[in-house]
Amino acid sequence: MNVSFHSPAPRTAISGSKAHRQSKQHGLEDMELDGDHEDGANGSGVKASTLHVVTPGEVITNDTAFMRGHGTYIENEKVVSSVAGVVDRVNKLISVRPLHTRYTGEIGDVVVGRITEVAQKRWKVDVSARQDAILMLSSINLPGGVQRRKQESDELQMRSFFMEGDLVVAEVQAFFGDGAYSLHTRSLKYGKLRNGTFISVPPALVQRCKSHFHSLACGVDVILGLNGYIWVSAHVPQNLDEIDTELVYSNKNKEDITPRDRESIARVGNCIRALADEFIFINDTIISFAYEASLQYKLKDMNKKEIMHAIATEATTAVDNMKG
Amino acid sequence: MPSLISPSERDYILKGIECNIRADGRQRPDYREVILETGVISQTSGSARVRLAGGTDVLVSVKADIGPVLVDPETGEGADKGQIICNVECAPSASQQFEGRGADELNNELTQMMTRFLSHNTTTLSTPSSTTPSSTGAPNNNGAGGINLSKLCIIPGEQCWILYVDALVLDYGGNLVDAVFMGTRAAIFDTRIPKTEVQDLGDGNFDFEVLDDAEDTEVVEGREDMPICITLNKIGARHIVDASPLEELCTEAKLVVAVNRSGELCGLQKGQDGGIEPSLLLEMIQFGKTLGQTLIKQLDAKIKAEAEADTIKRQNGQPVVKLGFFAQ
Amino acid sequence: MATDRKRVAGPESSVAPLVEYPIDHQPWTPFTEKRHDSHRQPEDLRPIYLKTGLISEANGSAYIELEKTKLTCGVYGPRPVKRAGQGFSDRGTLNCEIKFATFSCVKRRGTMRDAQEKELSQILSQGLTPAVRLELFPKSNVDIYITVLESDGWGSCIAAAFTVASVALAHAGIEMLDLVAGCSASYIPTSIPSTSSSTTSEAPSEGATGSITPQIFMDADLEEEKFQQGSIVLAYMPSLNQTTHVLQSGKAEGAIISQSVEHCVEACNKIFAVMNHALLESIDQKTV
Amino acid sequence: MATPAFSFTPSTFQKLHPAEFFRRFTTEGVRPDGRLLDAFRPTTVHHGVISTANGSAMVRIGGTTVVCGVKAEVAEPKLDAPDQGYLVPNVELSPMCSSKFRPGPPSEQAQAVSEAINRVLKESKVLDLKDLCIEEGKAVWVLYVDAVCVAYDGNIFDAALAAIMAALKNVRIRKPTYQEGTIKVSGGSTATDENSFRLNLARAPLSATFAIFDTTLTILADPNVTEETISDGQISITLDETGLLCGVTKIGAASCSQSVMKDCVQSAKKRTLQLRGIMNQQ
Amino acid sequence: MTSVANAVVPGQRLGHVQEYSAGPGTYSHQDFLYASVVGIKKIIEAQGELPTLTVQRENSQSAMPEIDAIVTCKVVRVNPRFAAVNIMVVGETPCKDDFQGIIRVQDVRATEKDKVKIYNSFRPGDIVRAQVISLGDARSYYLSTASNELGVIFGTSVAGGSLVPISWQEMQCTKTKAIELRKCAKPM
Repeated sequence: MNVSFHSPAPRTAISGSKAHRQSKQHGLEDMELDGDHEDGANGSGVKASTLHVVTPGEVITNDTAFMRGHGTYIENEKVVSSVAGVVDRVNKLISVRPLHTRYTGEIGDVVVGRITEVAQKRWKVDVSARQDAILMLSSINLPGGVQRRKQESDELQMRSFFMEGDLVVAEVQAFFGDGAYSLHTRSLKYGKLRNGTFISVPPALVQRCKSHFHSLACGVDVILGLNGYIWVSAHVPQNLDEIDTELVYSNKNKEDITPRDRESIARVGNCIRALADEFIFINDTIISFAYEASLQYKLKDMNKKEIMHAIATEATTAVDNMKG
Repeated sequence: MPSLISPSERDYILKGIECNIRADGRQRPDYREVILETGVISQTSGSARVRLAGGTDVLVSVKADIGPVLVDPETGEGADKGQIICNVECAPSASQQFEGRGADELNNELTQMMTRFLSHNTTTLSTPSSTTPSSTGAPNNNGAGGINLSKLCIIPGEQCWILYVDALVLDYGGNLVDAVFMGTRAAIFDTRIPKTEVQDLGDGNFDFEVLDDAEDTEVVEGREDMPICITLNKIGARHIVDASPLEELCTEAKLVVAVNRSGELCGLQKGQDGGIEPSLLLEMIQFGKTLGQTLIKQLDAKIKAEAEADTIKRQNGQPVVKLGFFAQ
Repeated sequence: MATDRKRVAGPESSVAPLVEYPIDHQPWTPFTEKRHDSHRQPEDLRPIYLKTGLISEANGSAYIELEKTKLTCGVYGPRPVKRAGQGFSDRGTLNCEIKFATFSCVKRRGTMRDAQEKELSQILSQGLTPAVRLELFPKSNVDIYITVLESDGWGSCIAAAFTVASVALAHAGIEMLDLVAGCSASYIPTSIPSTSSSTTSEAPSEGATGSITPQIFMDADLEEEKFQQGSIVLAYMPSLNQTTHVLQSGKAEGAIISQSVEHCVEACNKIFAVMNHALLESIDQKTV
Repeated sequence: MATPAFSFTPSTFQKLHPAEFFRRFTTEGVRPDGRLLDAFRPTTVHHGVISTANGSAMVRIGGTTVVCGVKAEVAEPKLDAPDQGYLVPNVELSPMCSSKFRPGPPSEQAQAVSEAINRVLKESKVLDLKDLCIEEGKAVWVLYVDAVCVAYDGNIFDAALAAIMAALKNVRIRKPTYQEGTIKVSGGSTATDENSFRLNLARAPLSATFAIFDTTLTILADPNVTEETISDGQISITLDETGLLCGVTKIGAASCSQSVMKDCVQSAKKRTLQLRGIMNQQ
Repeated sequence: MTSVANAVVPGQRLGHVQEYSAGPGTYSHQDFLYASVVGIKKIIEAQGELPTLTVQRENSQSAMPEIDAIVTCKVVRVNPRFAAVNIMVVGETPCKDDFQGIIRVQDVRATEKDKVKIYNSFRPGDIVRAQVISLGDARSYYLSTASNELGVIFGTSVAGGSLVPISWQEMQCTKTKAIELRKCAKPM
């Protein structure tokens, strides 16, 4: 048995980690609002190298030269925040990135989702967005033939493809009129998820990258859904030419997941949790570093707060060093 | 609290438990880290907040109030006893499933379980008449709940202390029962009841006064003998403790084992919709008992350490600052 | 209930009168006589009378009687799920509701379902679900309704509820893996402790139960339960050798519990024979 | 009526065309269950079946079973009737006894039956409520008379009323003592005429129920549940032991001519007499 | 009296999986076959295969629609996309509680599906024989009448008379001789 009791502790920030907390488009160092206009912002001057955190109703700037973006509104010619979050600026456009928010998608995003409902010719998928996304029967690859026509019998056996509870990786294809996302799995890299475990992190921590499918050196595959849903699984060699289309919808895990694989998967999973706990952006590089850092600890100790903190710290330092 | 799980996730969890590597790297008998703080709500007689790393967050408060004793008309039982009234409530914000009336069944299950395990009255379940008649001098002094209810009586037949134990589930991350009972134990340990002074007015009439002195308080007697609960989740042929929400979805049957520090079993309850072979059941009971005793020791050590730290601070004139809800 | 406008209303509140016992009144105690009904041995159950098919409108029904304890059960279904908003399910659901008749206990019970009845209903469905092949009833409901007409002993009442419900399920022709038999046992000390045990001991080894090992009374009645330190209810599938529910309250040593689990399992096998007989009898009635 | 080319089993036909199925029987003068139109179903009465109740009885009319238990409790009397106790009859039609009833508050039918029985008991002055007085203005007995329908197969009114009357007859209450606001009763030894009292019932109303079919002008005694569902209405005639009318209750939209009514009363006289005989056996 | 020797109850062990295969009313668990209903045990011998063990139920379970089952139902509502029905009889067993089903416009008949109009196929009150094709959604089973012997078997005309089929898509009122459109079942 393994149990430990702790007192709550105040949150400690990871030193030197600011590079990882930035939005990817631009560093917050660029954040320079003209000094003349800072008076309005409750006297707290915006310093170049600090995060500018605002609360709803707080005036960001009263310079009329700025344009309002997401998370802001204009009142008395001042740009005011409408959410609690961090100020972002692109040229003259000011927006506020909320600290906690549901996933807001863009076309082309890779997401991981869970089927919540099977409806007429469509599935509803939980993607941590404001409403369930839709996966149309016509947006999946049907088994037996690469681009077979949808048949009536398919409509009657939709559960043999995806059932309530199934996890899928898919791509955002379009938006519906009501703002719901339409997904598709018409690629062999998308489809049902197997051989692993599911982790959920705040969506904001997953950045848009060239690829969201990673095979780590430790023999673990990671799919980083942009909606904050992450799938960590045993490595399956993919040969896109020779995939049996029948197997795409199988529920069976592969037989040869070794205890070593499981340990690695658990370790990677815990690393992701440790990083998310510290609000650090998650990508394959930092996961690999965190994994390296975690190897000095026993797997079952990785649930401990201090060890998680240590792993996250070490991983960020490693990334900084690499960049530096 | 997810309500759905895919067949492959289920299979992965099941096989992982089989080879003693759970999805988050723990072994079968491993608990998550428990974060505990007592005295977090100043308006109560005692309180505690328990969190299991990764989700579950329970706030337990104990409020001592004065009320009339509850007497059974048939046996006359209860005239010299105080009462414990338990309530467990899952905040709707803890999970989407708890919205509206979604938590009603769970609230009721946990409330009834807590009442049954903590109450002195070993057969609260049955008609109120079935307590041990005190006149016969039957041997159970402190019942399974441990707490000495007779000490809570102020004037026999009239007034007594009623301890309202309220557990509020703020966040759901699996293994609610264990967290609720750990929190309850910590909150009862934190509880101080004012002393009372009873005056005999003659003619069988009594009056009493509650002493207003903050220093002149009593602890709840018998608190050491309160049970805590270990929930064992049977998944496949094995069982684990402190299940995560996804593991709970794979659970065929769970067994809640209530145990006190001397290793006596104070309650058992099966949950979920599966069965257990009798031999495995006995093994699980034994396992829960051993585990529970260890858990109580460590929990008590932690509660004691915190209480001592607070006392030292008070003696040194330092303010006792609780992190409360600003903590991580 | 003052607000209950759908029933004939009585006074706003009423209480049971206080009972005053004459001085020479000698209630039964476990120290004087073996059992409350003196012809039983501690391991004996009360005779069980079990009959199927009393409710013509139900798909299946059964009635059980253990001397004074009397329960009836009606099973409806599989029938379509009535509640809206419930999603598709490829398994059926088992819904169980138990109600104590107002006159079933020493103290009058309320007409509305109380918290205890709600919990019991949940316990019963947890204990019966493992026996029912719900995978054969997609998107349907099987409803089990139990009415307790008279309860003489809490544990035995829950145990009887398991037994009667599973017989009613089988009578309804619902596909099951096994029957579920329920059995209860109480831990009752049979001698008065020599020393007063009113002081709470600080040493954990000397628990409040002291050194007296209680005796296990199977299927205790209400009078006996008044003396119990604890009790256990076990629901068990005899053919598959699976416990489908266990509910213990009160304090006991591990050894007592393992012993009573064994006793209960043994008793459940006996009850199974009675259940078996009652169900086969229903075949005879039809074919005669 | 149904296209002859399609053949059905009797049970299927009954399900699809219940009224037509039934009509084919009644035109022959019998009912699907084999009874003649004016026949009542076999009836049994058992007294004192529940030991936790002050009085109890079980009545079975065909497939309908009702268990009635009476519990006596103590309450304050009403201000305008300081020397009168309470008699609170209720009929419980639980979801157990038929799929007609759903869990939750009492169904419309349960309310109607409870109210009708309450009216019969009250207005025929079955029990002098003054008999239930313990201490004037201070304490009176409340008799909770709960009739639980265990199995429902039509004609709940007759069964419930008979069960309630039998249970009331069976009631024994310990003699109370009043002392400084508390009521005490003696416990221990078995109830005898020394330490307890019985109810003094002035009348014993019993009823007979008939189903009315408007279109065919058929009257059926003691309808079962299928007959109830397809009938246009039902009429219940309540008579006391001397044959005096205590009440007539009609539900449903059926009309009932004078002669039909007369026939019903005649039939009810015979039936209640027979029922009384069954009740007094033992 | 039947030979009670062959009467079994759920959970009763019937035989070894190597000797028999599991038929209706039985299930296999580990190495054995068990009864899952109350009834009479029967062994059906088969050539070249293991004999099948079945238990013929004594207490028939309440009828439930299954895929491919023929059901008799009553139309309760129609709209251009489907006809909503209450399934009253499954096979030859009446249901105690009616199940809900729908006949979608594309499932009314096998050919010329795009010409089908629900209004010209079913009217509320019609008794229809249909086949279950899918468990459907949370609420309704999906039914089909796309076969000769499936469709309306009994209906009432606008005038209140009963309808007799005169062709596979027309029915005539016995009172007024008016012709109404229906998807008729071919009488068997």
